[in-house]
Amino acid sequence: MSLGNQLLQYLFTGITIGSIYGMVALGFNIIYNSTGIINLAQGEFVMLGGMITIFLTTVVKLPLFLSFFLSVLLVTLIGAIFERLAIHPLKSPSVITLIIITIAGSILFKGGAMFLWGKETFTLPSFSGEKPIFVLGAIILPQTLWILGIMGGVVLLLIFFFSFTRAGKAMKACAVNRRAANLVGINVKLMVLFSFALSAAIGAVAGIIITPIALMDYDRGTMLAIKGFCAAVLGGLGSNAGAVIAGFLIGITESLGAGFISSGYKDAIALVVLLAVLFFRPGGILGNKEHT
Amino acid sequence: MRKKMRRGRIILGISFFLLILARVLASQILAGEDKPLKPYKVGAIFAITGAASWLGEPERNTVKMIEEEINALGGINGHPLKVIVEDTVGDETKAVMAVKKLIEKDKVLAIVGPSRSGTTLAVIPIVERAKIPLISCAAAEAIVAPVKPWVFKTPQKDSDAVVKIYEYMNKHQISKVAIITGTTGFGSEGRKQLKKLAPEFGITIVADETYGPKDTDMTAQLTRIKATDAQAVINWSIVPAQAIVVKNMRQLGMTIPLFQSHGFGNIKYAEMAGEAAEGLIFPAGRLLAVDTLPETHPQKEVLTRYKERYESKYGENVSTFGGHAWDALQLVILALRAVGPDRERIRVFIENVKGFVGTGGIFYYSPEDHTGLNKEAFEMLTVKKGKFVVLK
Amino acid sequence: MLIIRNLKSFYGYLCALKGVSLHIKEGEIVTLIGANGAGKTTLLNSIMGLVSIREGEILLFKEDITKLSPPQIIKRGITLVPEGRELFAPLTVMDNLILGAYHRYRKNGKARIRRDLEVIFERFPVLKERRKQPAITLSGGEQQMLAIGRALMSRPKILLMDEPSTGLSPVVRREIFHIISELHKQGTTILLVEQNAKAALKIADRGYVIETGRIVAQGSADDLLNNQEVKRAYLGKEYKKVWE
Amino acid sequence: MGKKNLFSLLVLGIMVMILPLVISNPYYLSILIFVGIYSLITIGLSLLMGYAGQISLGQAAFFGIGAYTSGILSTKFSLSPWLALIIAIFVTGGIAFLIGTPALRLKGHYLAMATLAFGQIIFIILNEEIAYTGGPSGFGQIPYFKLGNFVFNSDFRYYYFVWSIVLVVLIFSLNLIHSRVGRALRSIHGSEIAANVLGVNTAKYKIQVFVLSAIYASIAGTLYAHFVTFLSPGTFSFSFSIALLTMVVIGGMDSIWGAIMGTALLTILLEFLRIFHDYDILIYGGVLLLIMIFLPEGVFKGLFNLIYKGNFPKNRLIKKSLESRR
Amino acid sequence: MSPILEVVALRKEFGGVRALDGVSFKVNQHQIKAIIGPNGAGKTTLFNIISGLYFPTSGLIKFENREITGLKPHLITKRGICRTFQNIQIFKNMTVLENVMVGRHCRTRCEFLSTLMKLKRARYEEESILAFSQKILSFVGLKDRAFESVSNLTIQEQKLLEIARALATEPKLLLLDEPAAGLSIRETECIAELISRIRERGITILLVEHDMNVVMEISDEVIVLNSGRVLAEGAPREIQNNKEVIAVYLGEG
Repeated sequence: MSLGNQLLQYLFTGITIGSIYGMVALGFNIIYNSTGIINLAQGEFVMLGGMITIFLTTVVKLPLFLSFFLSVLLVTLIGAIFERLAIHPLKSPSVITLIIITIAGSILFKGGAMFLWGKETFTLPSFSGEKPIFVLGAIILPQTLWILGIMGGVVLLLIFFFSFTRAGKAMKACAVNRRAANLVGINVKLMVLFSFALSAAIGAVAGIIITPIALMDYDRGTMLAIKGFCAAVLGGLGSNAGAVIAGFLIGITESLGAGFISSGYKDAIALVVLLAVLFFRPGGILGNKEHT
Repeated sequence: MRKKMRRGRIILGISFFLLILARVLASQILAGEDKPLKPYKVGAIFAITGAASWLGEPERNTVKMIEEEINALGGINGHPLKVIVEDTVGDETKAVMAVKKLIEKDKVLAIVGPSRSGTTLAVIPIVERAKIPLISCAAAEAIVAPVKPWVFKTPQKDSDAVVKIYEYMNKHQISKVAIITGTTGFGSEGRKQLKKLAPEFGITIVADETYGPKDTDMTAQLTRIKATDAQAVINWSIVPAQAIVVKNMRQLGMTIPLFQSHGFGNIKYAEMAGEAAEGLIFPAGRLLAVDTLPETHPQKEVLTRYKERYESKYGENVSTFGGHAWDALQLVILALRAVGPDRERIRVFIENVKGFVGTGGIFYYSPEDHTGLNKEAFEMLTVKKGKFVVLK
Repeated sequence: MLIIRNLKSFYGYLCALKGVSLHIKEGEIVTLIGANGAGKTTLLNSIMGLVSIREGEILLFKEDITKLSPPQIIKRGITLVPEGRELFAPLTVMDNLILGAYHRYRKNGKARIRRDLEVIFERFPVLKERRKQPAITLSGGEQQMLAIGRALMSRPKILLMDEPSTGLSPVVRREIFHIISELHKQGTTILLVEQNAKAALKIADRGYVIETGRIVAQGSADDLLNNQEVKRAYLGKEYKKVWE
Repeated sequence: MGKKNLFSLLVLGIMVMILPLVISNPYYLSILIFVGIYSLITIGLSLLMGYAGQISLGQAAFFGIGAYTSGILSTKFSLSPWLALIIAIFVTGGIAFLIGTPALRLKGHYLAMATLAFGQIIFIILNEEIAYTGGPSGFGQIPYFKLGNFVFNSDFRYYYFVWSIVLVVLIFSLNLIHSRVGRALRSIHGSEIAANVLGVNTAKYKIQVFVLSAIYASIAGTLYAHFVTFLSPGTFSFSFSIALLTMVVIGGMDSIWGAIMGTALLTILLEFLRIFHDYDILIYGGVLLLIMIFLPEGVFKGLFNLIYKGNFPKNRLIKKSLESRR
Repeated sequence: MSPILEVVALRKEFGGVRALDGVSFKVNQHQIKAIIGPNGAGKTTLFNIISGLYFPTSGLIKFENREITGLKPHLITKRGICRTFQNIQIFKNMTVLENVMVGRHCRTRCEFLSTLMKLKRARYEEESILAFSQKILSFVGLKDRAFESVSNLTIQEQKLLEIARALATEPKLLLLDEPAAGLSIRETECIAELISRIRERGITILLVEHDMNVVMEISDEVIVLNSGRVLAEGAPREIQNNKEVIAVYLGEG
């Protein structure tokens, strides 16, 4: 295998991993924008998406297509319920309180998932076969294409939602200026609910599409949340474009790090990059400084 | 020569069995319809929840099953068996607390477990000080090397698994291998043994990669291996993520043979890896391929019994890990039957067990060897049509 | 149409209303003047439901709206042009205006809103010119126009304005006041809060003077213009010298 | 320090003295030892979060650095644990200074992320540097603390050893709070800008308290290492950082006493939950969630307020007593 | 009289928006100087730059003939400048007395180690801080509220506390940002009286205020700022009669 081929392979691998991080980061952003909350239970939405789909396809024996939508719907509902029960009753909570609450939520989700489906690791069949596609001597899995495609779709949908629909604009308005949003008659609390539902849905989608390549178990959320959080911060909290770009960046750094430096330290390399960016450009790559 | 040994073992095993049978019967008769005697308390600590829960779950299930069965049969010499199970969450601190609880609060006679090597090493100083027999279900050699008086283990030795693989490689003229290991206790212990024993077998390790237990893609590491002239890959890990390695390797179009460790001993892993798992080779206890084992094999009966009972009770496949717990608890029960509730005598009894037929192999303990198994406990298995079969 | 009785409310710890009563009749333009920190903004925020009210009541067309949330109050026809304009800065002018009509979509449909949009653009041609620009790129005066436009998009029965002339140059300021009186002429009921007392009283029908959370004077605009109490409360003892 | 604090100290001191005589079971004692060890970390965290208003999601890393440094030095280089303790303090303090200097310029979620990332990096290093740390399987045979011929090898002895250190640290920390430096820290929490214009070098104090909290964690780490005598990276993971954070928050962030009580509550609760086996994770998550929703100021202060809310026309008095208790 | 503070051609831009556009003025020793101007004229920005919270885009600030431009806020305080805030910034997590004691920070020295172990030095210093702070509290008239939580204070008391806290730093120049905002007439008079008393102690005062009453009554000189420029400067009486000022500040109608 030539160096060029290897490099290309690392790049593809990085993009595959990165797109997962990017999706998780998008979920973080949506909630952050409308509430200023970092929802550390975001990883659990991803896990739930994967686990519910597995449950629907293998136990209930629904077709994949149907279970996909059904589980996204269910997770969306869970996200909304979580907001109603845990976030809604709070009055002017501090950042630390919010961090702990979402962590408590994630422990609960994790516990529930463990309870319902046990501790084993599951997988889903790839959406369209497992036969790799060769590009210039490197391989891409069909599932990677699915991930990229669906992520692209989600990003496009988000762009459409936020710039062309009334609800999307209202949500964006909440993000920009909550007071003013209140003043034009937008029900900010309802928008918070929507944002939780929406980011749960995105998390669920991410969880479903990565399961065929990354497997899924009840305990997988935390690590995904950390990586997604990394991407969100690196991209500048609140910036969706930043989240996707930072996701790819982390993914590619990891895969190049694993390829050329040390597979044991690959996560550390990504984290060091993150620290460097935080220290020298505190708002993230695309964020602005005011956020800090 | 080998045949002779086997025959010897069979005889030993059978005689042992008869001995137990006799004792059971005797105790039954002796116990009669008297009031129930004080229960024998045995502690069990497994990683029932947490990241290593796939180990602890079958182990817990197994000991609970044995407890039920024994008590249904009237207990040990008339004493009911009480197994007190504690969860370590795979965490050292929790394991220490759990062991202390078992020793100081529950006053158990012996402890089975923990599931993980790390937690076992953490609790060794405590059991050594408290003088409680501990039969670990974790694999690392450091647990019994150097030998500690009170500590035993039931899983086969890592080094034996490595030897099995290397012998196979020697036979098939493979001399350059790439190793890829998980960054858990099991993985890093395996890595140590792989590197240590390679020169003895004239094998060079041309690539040495690792991956985390929660990694989602190992293509990068495998790409690096692909760029070398390795003739085979050894994947040494116990976490589910090893199934991804199997898949990724095939996806990358790598055709060189893949060897797995005995940590692959769960049919679910093979299912997760799907078609990619076909043809991979790994050393394992015979539990996994019990169906393809000849009827004459001394372990056949024990294995079939355990497998059938477990699978009918819990509706899931047996794994070797549950088997380790089976062996450990059966050893304790054996000792209790023989010597009664005395910790020191239990220890001495286990230390001198010879020819105990367990799921992991036939155990021969001695004051110098607290593992009780050698490489013969392993069989080389392969995956055929999604099933584990003995490699011919 | 709007009656406020004995309103008491607390806003953080800085400003408080200590029992404010006032009323506004239909078609009127009423101004509320007072020094910085007298409680003007708190009063407006209390009407809008942004501040929790301890005591007293607010009646709109005899309906008690004291306990309603801001969106509900807006639905009933009160809109605020907030101090500092509070635009959705990165959103376009068009989006800002459309969001102004947020609560009317379900009731009135897109066509009505489009028509209203045309009306706004007619009144503020400059906004039509810049409808695709982000709000933040507008000049101060244009931003104020946008803020007023956005408020008008909700078709308010009463328009509350909080210091619309703040931070603007004299020329633009005059223009804004002109717009306000134009709006009034077309029949909009307005409650105007201003620091710029003279200018506010000039276009108002009636006025209230508020000082440290209490109404200290009220009357017709002309009366207030000549009222010593106003001058004292608002601009200090030496005010007279400056005034003349 | 105030009478209330002196009184509380006295009560705690007597309780610490007497408890082992009442419950001599080594199992319960070892739970209390862990409460003591964790209290050291949470006291530091409470200084950092409750008093100076900075967050750290990487405190387990300092705990780990302390544990590993002294563990490795005393095992592989046969240093006396006492010397190892001192060296570990300096190593941890140095690392905290290096990471804190740039990190504490960040605020809120960004600071949280930076400390989290730091913690993960340390975790990875502990896993990877097998030659020293033993990698994921860890290493054991760490010697006990010794004082002449007196070896701290029983739970009973170690209990007194740990808790006397906790009491000393507690007294130090109470001294600190009610001093010029303590006020400076609290002023940063109250309003960083105002603190700054009142002449408080906020950057310096943030770093100092960060280093101090790291040193407390390091001492705790050393105590852990020479008690359990075995170390592996799993103990020092992200989830432990979170557990520490939770202890502090549950006890009530803005009080050192709260930190100790939260630590005791959570450590004992988790042990108690053993009975529930598989359900414990659900109960734990649920309890945490409920506490944060209904008693965000911490269990003790929150319950206090809940009970007296409304019943006391002048709850000023209570506020005052709470105020002076800090 | 020599100027204690000298501001030369100060400019500050925020992303292209000019908040201050070449502001120059001097403050003489023992003076009370007031800065007035409509909202958004740049008064608070000016304060923020003098107290070191913002960096100026260009320009120079001299205090007692030494340049202090760009110094860190806590060093500026140490030199002898302290300020209050328009939107009260008291430390809500402390008692009244403790708030003032924070003010003593820059005049005391004990650091981590000595306070941790409560050395003799620290104890001695703590006593001196306590004594000084109580003196200041009685100076502003908050003595009997010393041990209360600040959330029990009225707005006026909170403002007094902020001034007391600033006084505890022993400033030579005190910057007051709208000390009378939100106060009643009686309370305002009380504050004005306090400001005069502070001046009597030899402290120079620079004041931003909307209440003309206060401004005209107590200040020696007035600067009018408008859109980041000095519009006029002079004695109160001159300013009151300045046509431009009347137009800009009170509304040209």
